[in-house]
Amino acid sequence: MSTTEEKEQAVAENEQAKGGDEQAAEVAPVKPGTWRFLIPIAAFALGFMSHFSLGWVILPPILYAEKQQPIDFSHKLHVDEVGDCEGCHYFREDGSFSGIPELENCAECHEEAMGEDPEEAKLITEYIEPGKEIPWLIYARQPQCVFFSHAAHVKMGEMDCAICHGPIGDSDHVRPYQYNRLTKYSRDIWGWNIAGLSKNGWDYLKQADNSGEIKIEHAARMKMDDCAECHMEKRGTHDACFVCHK
Amino acid sequence: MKLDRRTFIELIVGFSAGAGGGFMATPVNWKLMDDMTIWSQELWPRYQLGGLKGSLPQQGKVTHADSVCNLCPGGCGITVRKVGDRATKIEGREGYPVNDGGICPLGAAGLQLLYGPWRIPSPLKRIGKRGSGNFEKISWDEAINEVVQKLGNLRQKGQSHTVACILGSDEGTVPRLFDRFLTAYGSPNFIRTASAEDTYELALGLMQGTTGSVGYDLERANFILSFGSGLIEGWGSPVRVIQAHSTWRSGDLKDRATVVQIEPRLSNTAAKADNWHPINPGTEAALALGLAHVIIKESLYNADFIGKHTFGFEDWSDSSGKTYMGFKRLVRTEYTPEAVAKITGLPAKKILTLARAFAKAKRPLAVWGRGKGTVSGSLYECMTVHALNALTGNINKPGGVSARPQVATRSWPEVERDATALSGSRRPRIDGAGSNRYPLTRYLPDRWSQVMNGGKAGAIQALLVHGADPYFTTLDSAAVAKAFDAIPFVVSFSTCLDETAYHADLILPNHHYLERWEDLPTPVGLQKPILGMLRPVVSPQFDTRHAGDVLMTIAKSMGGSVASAFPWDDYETLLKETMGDKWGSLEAAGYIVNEGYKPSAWSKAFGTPSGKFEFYITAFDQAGVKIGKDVGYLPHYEPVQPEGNPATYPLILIPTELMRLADGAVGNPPFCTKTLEETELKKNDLFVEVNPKTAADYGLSEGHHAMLETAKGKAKVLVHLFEGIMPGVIGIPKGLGHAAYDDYLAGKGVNANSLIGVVEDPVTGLSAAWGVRAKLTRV
Amino acid sequence: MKEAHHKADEKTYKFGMVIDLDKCTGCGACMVACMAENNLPFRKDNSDRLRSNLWMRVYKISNGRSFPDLDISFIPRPCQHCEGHGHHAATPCVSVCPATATDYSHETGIVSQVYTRCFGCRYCMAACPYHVRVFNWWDPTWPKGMSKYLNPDVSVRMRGVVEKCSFCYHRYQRAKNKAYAEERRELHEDEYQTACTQACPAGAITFGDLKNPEHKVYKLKKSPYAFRLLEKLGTNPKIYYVSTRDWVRKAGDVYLGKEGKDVTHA
Amino acid sequence: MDSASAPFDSALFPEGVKRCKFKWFLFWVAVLHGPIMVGVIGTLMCWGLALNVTYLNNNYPFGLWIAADLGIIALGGGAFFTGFLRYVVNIEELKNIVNYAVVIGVICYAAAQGILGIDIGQPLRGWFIFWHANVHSMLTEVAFCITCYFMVLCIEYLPLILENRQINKLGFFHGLAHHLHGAMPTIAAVGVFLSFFHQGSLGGVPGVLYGRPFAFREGFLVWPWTFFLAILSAIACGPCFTILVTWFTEKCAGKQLVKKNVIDILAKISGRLLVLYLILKILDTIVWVGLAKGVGAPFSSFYANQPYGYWVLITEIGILGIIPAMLLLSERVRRNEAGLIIACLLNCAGIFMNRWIIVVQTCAQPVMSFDKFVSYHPNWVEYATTLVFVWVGAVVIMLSYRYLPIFPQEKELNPL
Repeated sequence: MSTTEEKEQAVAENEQAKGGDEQAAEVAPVKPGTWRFLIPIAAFALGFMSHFSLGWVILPPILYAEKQQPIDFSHKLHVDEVGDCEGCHYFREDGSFSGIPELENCAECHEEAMGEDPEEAKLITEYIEPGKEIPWLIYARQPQCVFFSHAAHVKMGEMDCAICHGPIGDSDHVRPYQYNRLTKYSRDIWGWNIAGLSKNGWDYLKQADNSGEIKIEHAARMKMDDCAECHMEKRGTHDACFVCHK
Repeated sequence: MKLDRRTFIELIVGFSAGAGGGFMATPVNWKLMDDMTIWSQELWPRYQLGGLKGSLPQQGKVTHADSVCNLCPGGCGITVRKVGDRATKIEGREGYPVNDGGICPLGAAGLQLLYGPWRIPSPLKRIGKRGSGNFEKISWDEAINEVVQKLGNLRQKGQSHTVACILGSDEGTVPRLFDRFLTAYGSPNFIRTASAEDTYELALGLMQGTTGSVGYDLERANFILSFGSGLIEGWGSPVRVIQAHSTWRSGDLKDRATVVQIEPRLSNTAAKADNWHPINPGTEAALALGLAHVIIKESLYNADFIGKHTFGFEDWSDSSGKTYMGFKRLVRTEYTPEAVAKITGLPAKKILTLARAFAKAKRPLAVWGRGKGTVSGSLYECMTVHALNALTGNINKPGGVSARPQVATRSWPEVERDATALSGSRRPRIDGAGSNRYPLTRYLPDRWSQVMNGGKAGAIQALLVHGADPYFTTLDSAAVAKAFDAIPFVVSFSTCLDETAYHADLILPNHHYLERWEDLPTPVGLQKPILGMLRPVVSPQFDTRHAGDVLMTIAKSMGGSVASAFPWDDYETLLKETMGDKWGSLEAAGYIVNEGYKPSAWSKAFGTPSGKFEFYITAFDQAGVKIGKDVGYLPHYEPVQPEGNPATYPLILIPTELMRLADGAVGNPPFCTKTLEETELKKNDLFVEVNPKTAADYGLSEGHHAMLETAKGKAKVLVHLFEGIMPGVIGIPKGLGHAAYDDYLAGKGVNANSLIGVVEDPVTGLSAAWGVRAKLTRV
Repeated sequence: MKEAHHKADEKTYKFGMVIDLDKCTGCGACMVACMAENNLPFRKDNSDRLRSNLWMRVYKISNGRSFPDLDISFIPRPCQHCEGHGHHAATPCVSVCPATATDYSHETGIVSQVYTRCFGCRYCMAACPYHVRVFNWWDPTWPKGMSKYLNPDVSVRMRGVVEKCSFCYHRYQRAKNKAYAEERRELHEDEYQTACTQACPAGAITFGDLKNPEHKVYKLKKSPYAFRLLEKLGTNPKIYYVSTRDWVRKAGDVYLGKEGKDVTHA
Repeated sequence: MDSASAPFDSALFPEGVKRCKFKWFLFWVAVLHGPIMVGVIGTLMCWGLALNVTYLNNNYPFGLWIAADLGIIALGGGAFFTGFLRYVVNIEELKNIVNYAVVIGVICYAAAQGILGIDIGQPLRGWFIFWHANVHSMLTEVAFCITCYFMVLCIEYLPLILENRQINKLGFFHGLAHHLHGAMPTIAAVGVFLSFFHQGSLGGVPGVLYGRPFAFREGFLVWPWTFFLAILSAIACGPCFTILVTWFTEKCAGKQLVKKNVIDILAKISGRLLVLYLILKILDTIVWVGLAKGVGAPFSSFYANQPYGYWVLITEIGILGIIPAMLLLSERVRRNEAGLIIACLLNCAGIFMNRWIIVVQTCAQPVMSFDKFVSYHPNWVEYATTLVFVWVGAVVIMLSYRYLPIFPQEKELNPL
């Protein structure tokens, strides 16, 4: 018998002795048994497993909601047609980056239908004809406190677009846009790994597209730490706040 | 197994520990913490920003559009920074001939007026009692029909002359359209709101025989003597004058210009001046003459100019042999420094020093126009100051003063008037301008309401107001309100719900100044002719229409000769036609400036009967002005008595004008109100400035509430003790006391105009009031 | 606190201002331009300066004399972007921020403020003797439609955080963006100017690199009439003022209470 | 214990002591909930409507809350210092009051953190102080040490809870309590270390503000002199606060709970430390006058604006410093209940005044010559939210006193 058990027994006996005590009646004598120690362990295990799976499996999908892009756009097709990325994603004269093209760009070619694709028909009837901008959902949109210079990264840093955006130019379809229900930001910012882990900073998400084919589509994370990590690596400094913040 | 207490506790503790441990071993907890933080960052933008699409100010393509600002008569060039289709910032336009990159607080806050909740979203028709602010939205067709019908009826009844227009300007295509409309319709009652221009134009006309507004070559002057002009507080074209001020303050100390301010209060201008001479309010003319006395006595005047190009300086006799007193004799006898010292309160010694410094300066310049120049002022006072410029030969010279013409544009075809129009136009004006009593004056903006209240209540049956807020800016607010009440039909073309619009029957909202085309003639006080072009920087935000188009539609709907007076398709066509060959450069550059413009040489400059600069105004007799006494033909000091009995109202109240507080036709935007000092506005109460000595007499201390009372009204104010104001004088800021607009402006302070009445200038009929008698009691 | 925030080969600047108080007319255009540029909120009643949100504040100061000897001057006061030196090696506010929400950039000499990092303890406000830091006592709101003019280059702040003048840092970012797009690293003097500098109708504010002899500020700050606010405290601010009036220069120093009765807030 | 008249919860009482009827207990708890609710409303207003509901402003970023925080932490200093004396210096008698000192400490530290939770503008991000810590900030040091020390206090409080008659019957808890008791000297030593740092850091909070000549002090290494003064002042007044609360508890309970000699030890130590503190404080003041003059701020300027006249200095050092020090040094006064309590009261008021001065008066002093002096006084929201911890503290004390064996001498002093 261990010391603890001795004490437990002593307590139990003590309680029994005070039979007059109103509460003592509720306390049943406890007999030591070999299985006894399993009770807390089992309870612990149950608690652990249930919440462990809650955190890893159940909550993550609940945290995110999904939306479809307004038009199923094929980057691959357009890259083939246009020849390069700069036709649509270009630097403006003031050094700012155009980002997602405005309707104007699309209308340059799609004023009239070029093919039979229903998605193209949608573009023309729903957006180009009424002159309404396409409400694209931006996977890489950063919070408003962030300043990001494409010029600094692409022109000066000579970084490839795919490092952040993944080989999106090879995609045939747009993937669904997932966003955090609480923050409303794209899932791409936190990364698709719920733990926010990323291999070497830039692991790519593998996801099945509509054709069922497994494709590498997108870079994983775009949080501040990721920026800082790369800046440290490339520039040897985390930089001052007012480099990436505004 | 029985669930005893121990087991129970073990289960609970075990499970909880497991649950805690298990959950801690998942990323969700720190993920949630992070998400919650981002949520706290975005909590505000998402839920409070409302108007913006999405949660953030949207990024987009940045463009810049040049235009011109017309929020005040300054006419600065502006550059609007746009992101996508949103205007996000107004900046001064670099290289613009008026302001070269600088901007004033009002101009910089212009977008608050564009996107503000005070915009009028569509034509509105009054449904409640006038002044209750109850309007209903109506369509443009209904609105225009309403005007056409009302005006048509009046015209049919032969009452076309009872229609009046009040505008902020009489130059440029839109004011001219209104004028043309009245001409074709049959009314003489085109009224321009008050400004110092009214008087200066007359003074120039009389003394120099010129038309056109005054132009000051401030930049090149090196001794600036200001008679109460708030040079750096919104006087003239504000940015331009401030830039001139900086020129005076540049370079080596010894080479810098000298600025002397004459004013009973230490205004910002006075504070920045090299010398500030507080004098008894209203005695500026006496001081000017005192200075003239010294200059003449010590022969410091420009003998060449005086000798060859002036008339009435020396005594003279007419063909009949009658001798008339010249300016020289008047000044020598009446305005000795000692006499002037007595009137002004400025020691004779200082008058002497000042006069010598002024006359001996290389390029001295005396400027006139109190505060921002928003009141007309006394004609003789203006003439005395202008006479100082003449004494130093400072007319049409670099660093001097001149009568400046406008950039010429194509004239419009003559209006062919029908009988109604002809008879209507010939009727006397409601305000009495141009009548036998005031033959010289073109508009009497402070007088029409007095006339109506004085027994001619039906004189105006319909009033159209554009680019002005007479309900707010006219002196003696109670009289104006009463007159308004008597007008059955008031139409406002305002973009914002200003006081006049608020009291109108119908509002036909014009495009905001950043949404429309309009030409803007030379800004006030500029020495060279400039023509600026307002252009649409953003598309109209509301269901508004260009006032020019609306007016033409009204005219066309009326048919007959009224319609045929407007042969243009729309305003834009008219504008292009009017600009003629200048349109190309106007469209490209946004402005035209006559850089090479030089005022005429002295020999050719004066269109007076004598062909010279006249100290003795011969034009008075020609125009049929009844002058009465001989001295009346000369610039002299004629005290303008402030209204009120000195026994009841022992103090003198003067309005003060602040750069950060718009007091004209445009309400102060929130950004500007935010810049007001703590000693100017506190919650909804404004401060009046009182000298501590005066305050002590009335038992008042800093921050006390007091009742300010004049013959015109009373108001509860806060007291700010200010050593910079003369004892016995109280200063009240102009521009507060709006009831219209919205919560960002309405209900703050009192309107200074409600406390100050009109004192008619005997010659011009314009208001010469510079203040009013008042009393201050602690409450 | 001197962290190597910049790489050795990167061009560094020391941005600062020289404000000519002889030219400043107190018109307030700088304040409004600043508000418009930096998305400053406003309220229906802004008359309480103690809670009003101004990054640039023009102080109206007087020499405290009686009529008619009173004199007034204006002192526009943006963030002084103190560098600190010697004994006080760090910016007063930067060293005290517990969450590193504000830092001193050695690339630009600008003291930053990151609103999403700040949690509103206000220690930095207590540390700043110039009162340049303001707290968001309210949720900022814009009347309907008014938020259209908001500048996307400056983040809109939330309640409960401290903010202050950033020398329009986003304009530096913009300028650099343009330079990068043109594949150059150095900026010209006129490429990066603050909103107040640009707006000032009097041209009283000059902005530039204090250590670059080519820049206007370099020469202006050497004027015999130049001074800095609270020079003696050792904050090493980057705003220089020029005034030919003695009492104004004197007012720039620590000169407190009764001893300083000559100078008051007018 | 007479089971007929004993309160129905008497089984939970410590052994051998008498407690009031449960309904009276409940009544007082309910009464205290009145002001607690007012405080809760104030708190919700701060969180819901933002801090404009207070009288704080840009000139006074710190007000009552921070001053109270510093004061409360100093008063709570009694906990670590009594622990230090009991477990490290080994003054055996103090075991009779150290439990209560811990309870008071827990309340004070919880209060301080609670107030900070209201004071900061973005409470949801309060954890940034740990996650994104700036090691140069005194506040970071404060946050870390206070949090750690609060945990230590909780660990010290835990065995008291476990010693509840019923809980103690459970072997595991009994054993845990036992082992915790055994480890107490170590825990106390850790607590002392942490406390020295955060007490000092709180003093350093204003001391490092070199932009504020009124607050700035030179110092030793990275710590300004106020760092050390704050430690000293905290240990000089903390025990007095413990004495005060004990005395008040005794008055409420209607019986003596701690022997006089125990109290006397604390009072004597407090008095001596207060003398030491005052000597250093006066030296500091003299040095400070020169320091401020060096940057152009004459001494007189700091006391030129009412309500911060010279009286502040005289009251802080004289009336609330030298007088209680003298009183506490005198054995005759210490033996006299009224004398002792007055001395303790003055001492505690002194610490509050000192903290108000270093926090609020620092903000009040204009530094730029053209800065306008403005006065500040807290509004009801600030008072209510600050005082809520007094009421919650009272409830915690009532609960602890009723159910936990806080006072080892109670049974001996009040035999049934």
